[in-house]
Amino acid sequence: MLKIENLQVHYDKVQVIHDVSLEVNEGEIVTLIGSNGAGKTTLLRTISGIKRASGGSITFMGEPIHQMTSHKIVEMGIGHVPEGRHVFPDMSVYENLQMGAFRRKDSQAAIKKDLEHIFDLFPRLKERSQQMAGTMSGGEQQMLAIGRAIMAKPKLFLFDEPSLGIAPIIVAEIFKMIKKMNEEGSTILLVEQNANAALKISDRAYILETGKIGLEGQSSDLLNDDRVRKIYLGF
Amino acid sequence: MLEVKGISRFFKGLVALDDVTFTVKQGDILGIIGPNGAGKSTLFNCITCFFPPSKGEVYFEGKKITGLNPFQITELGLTRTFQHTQVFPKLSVYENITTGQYVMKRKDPSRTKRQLEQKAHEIMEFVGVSEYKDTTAENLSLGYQTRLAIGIALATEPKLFLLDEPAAGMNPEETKQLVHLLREIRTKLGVTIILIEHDMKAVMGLCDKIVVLEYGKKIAEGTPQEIQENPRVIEAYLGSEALA
Amino acid sequence: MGDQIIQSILDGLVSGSIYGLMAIGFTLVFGIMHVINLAHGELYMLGAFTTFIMVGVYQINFFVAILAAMLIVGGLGFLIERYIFRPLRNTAMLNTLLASIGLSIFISNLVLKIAGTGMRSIPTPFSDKSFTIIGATISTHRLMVLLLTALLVAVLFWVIKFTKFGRSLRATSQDQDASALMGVNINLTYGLVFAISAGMAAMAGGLIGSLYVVDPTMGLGPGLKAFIIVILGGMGSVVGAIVGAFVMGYAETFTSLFWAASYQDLVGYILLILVLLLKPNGLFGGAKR
Amino acid sequence: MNNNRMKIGTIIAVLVVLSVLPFLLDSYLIHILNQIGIWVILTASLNLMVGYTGQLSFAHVGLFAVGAYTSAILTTSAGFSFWTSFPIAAIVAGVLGFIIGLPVLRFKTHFFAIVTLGFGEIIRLTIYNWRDLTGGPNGIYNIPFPTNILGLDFALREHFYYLILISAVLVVLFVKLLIGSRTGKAMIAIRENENFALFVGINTWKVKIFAFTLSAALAGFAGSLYASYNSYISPYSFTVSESVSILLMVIIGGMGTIIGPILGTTFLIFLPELLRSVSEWRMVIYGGLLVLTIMFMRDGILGLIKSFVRKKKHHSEKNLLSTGKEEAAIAGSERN
Repeated sequence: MLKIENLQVHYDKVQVIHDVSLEVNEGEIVTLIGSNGAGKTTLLRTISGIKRASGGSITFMGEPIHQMTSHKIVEMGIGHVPEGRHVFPDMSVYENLQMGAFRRKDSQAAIKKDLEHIFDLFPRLKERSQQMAGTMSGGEQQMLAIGRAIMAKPKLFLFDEPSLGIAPIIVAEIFKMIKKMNEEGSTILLVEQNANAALKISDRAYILETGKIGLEGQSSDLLNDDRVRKIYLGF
Repeated sequence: MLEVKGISRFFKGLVALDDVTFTVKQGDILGIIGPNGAGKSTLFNCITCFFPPSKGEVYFEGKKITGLNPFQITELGLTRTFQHTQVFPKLSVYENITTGQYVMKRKDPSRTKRQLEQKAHEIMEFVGVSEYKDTTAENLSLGYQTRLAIGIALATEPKLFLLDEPAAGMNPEETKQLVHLLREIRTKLGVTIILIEHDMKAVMGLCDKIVVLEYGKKIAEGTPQEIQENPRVIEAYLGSEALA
Repeated sequence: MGDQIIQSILDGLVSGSIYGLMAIGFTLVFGIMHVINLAHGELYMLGAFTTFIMVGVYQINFFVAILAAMLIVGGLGFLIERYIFRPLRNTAMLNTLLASIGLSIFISNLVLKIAGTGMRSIPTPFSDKSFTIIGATISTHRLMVLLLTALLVAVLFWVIKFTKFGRSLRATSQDQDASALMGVNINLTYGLVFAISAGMAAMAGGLIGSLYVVDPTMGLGPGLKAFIIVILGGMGSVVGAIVGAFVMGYAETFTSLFWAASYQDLVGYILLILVLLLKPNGLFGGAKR
Repeated sequence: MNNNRMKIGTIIAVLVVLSVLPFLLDSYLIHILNQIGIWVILTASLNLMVGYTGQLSFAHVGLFAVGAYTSAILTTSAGFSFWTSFPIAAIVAGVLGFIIGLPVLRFKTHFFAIVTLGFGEIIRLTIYNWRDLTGGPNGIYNIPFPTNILGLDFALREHFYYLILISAVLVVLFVKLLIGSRTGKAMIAIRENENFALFVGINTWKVKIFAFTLSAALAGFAGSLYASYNSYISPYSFTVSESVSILLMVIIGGMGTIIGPILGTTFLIFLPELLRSVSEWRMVIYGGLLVLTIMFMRDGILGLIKSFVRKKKHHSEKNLLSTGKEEAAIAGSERN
């Protein structure tokens, strides 16, 4: 479904992604783990077209997308839940969710129906539908960010560090949510620093080490692999 | 040489640093590590008086420095580099180093111009940028810019030197050379070093002591050996399995 | 004196609403694209000239002419964004500031060269009838200006608050990256915002040109004032811009009432400096950004 | 060494040529040169702020006006001679610069720009409104020429020329020496990287206020010359348009260099004179040039020349250093 080949990305003089190749097949949860500054977020931003690649290719559903603008990529069916949530702080929960459906061309009624669906998934969002998103807790914002991405009905979800800065209990809830979305047919590329949690819910994993793929394999195998710790901690 | 006593820092109700205390011995290399958003840079900014802590105090060689201005602590012998290598971009490498010597007139007025020039050349030699002496700093590669930034800081002749992620964006070979350079700064110049760094191999190989932060709190402190065996640290990095 | 005060309150209302029209456009551009457009006053002047040419020379209906001026100047704004500000995006903010100053000098002097300094006035279809409200008079003309401004601001608020496009504007001003991830076409949005801002300035120009005179240097003062008002109200805040506009309008009106008309222009700058010293984020600027 | 000697030789040659010009050129050209000389002082002072300290000031035309008015009022109403009012004008402008600088230098980038613009306008509007002192919109007439010294009669353009030439040379030399000094280095460090400047021990606040005060005094000095040379001043000579003009002179020549503003000033004053047909379009051209300079030529004329020379000279050196763009290009070409 998503195929990245020999990707190179630079910020000014600094190359942050070196020759990365990876693949996500339909129906999978693939996780990309790695320590701070390994280039995980950059990789996702490049897939979404916010950042331009300086080399290599990204293909989605058989079409090259690395030259496309981000709004085209959204239309192609990639939904990105960014690191740090990035909800629209001065808009209500309801409006944030409406923004999620920005590119959809179907009827208001259909969108309305999906909104109700999000509220079923996250009852807490329903309670707060008129509250400004910026005033909510980190965990609630994370749910909103996920709900907002679902509103676009993407074929592939990109999750960027959904556990970052969120209370452990909520993190567990969010991971359960991601798993459930996958079971209901969504394809997911999950970027995480919390390696153990991410490996537990994913099918396959890539480990990014300073901009290169250091290790890849079945998540269940990697979970007990000492090399993962080596890459993270250097010992 | 440096005592950090109960430093806290709040931003609009958020706690970026929560009661962090540690000390640094003369001649040590101390590493500060921790996951994203743990408050490492905030800690640096509080120590170097870039902004004041909301609570707590910092003592340098027994003297309280909290509340001073950065240019004053430079005179006392404490300086730093910034994340993403900051130099003076439009100046030549040599001019960058001599700008670093600005404080020398106040620190040691007896030094002649000749001696300072001599010293600037020694520093360029030491950090390995001599051959690019006349090159504009912005045209250097990232690795050399970092070396230059270190050179500028050394030109202030610090006793304590704080580095914020010097190896960011470097390839393994450059990182190795950087580690070597930092070791030399300690052994040959006798400068005490505190660094924030993500590259664990570099940190573990280089530091005498490590402080680990998570969510603004100090969760561990000890030798690299102790840190590697600390389950709390491993959990902070790899996450607990219990969550999923 | 009492009558004079009431008269001044009415006058301040008219000038405040025109300033508001200018300042909202200015603050939209800043809030969404982080561009300080000091050529905003020149777009206002161009709006006045376009209206003047259509009404005075081609005898087109006044309202149609204003609408056409908004479209023409709006289109020009779109092009300016595309060919001057877009290439400068992601460079230092001072670059866009300087470019806009250059543009302002360029446009005003170009018009000055072509049209000369003669004072022109836009003929309007309004009768000379005036209304008297508790001792103060307001002409039909001024009343129309007031109503038209209120109408436009109301429409704009409605668009921003309730339409999908308005939602995308607010989203882009709050978080550009996240908006891109929702599929908002950032380049197009920027162009449209600039066009709207230019169109509003053009309408303000057409209305003021019909009240007073049209001349090539008329934009300089209001352009700078729009900036000052936006700083007063808090950069990027639409409500702040409206409040700032009335603060400015009344400060000026009362200065000329109690002191002298020639000191009127000083007031804005003194207000600016006071506000910046006492409340650097402006009256309505939160701690955001 | 050889290079240095050539430089000094060129400067001496230029100075010799400049000092014999009154014998060679007609009175009108001398008048233009005189204007250039006065503006060179003003742009040198602005360059100190914009080019070297990196703070975009729009207050300089206002401070220039303060110098001009101080000198004009002292010589007309108070009966001072030019030679006493000349330094007083610089001091008054400097003190005012210091007072304005205290609040203003807290601001950065665009806020600094707009607040200085505000102060510049306040100065102009005060002059415009304070009729008793400044004559309001009518300005001040019959400002006396400097009294004769050394056998020079300053009523003659050709003689005034030497006063302006010497002043301009001294001011430029002063700026050059300042920039070479420790304080000058601190100013440049602030422009390059204000945060890091703090950590090499620079009291950035003190240096900035010093630079602003000094640069204000130089602007006042230029104003004093301007008033005396033109013998008439009015608020219309000190508008925002003038602020933009001097800024353009600094930027188009190449800010942060000694020669740049001199080149820029000469170029922009000569341009409309050389092409008579365009002289009426002066401000249109200035405005357009400012936009084009910002978009395509941020280092000014000097930067253009330098990059041209560098391309020819340092062909081999460039390969040693990898810049970001090249790395990106390499990374890209490996794939395609």
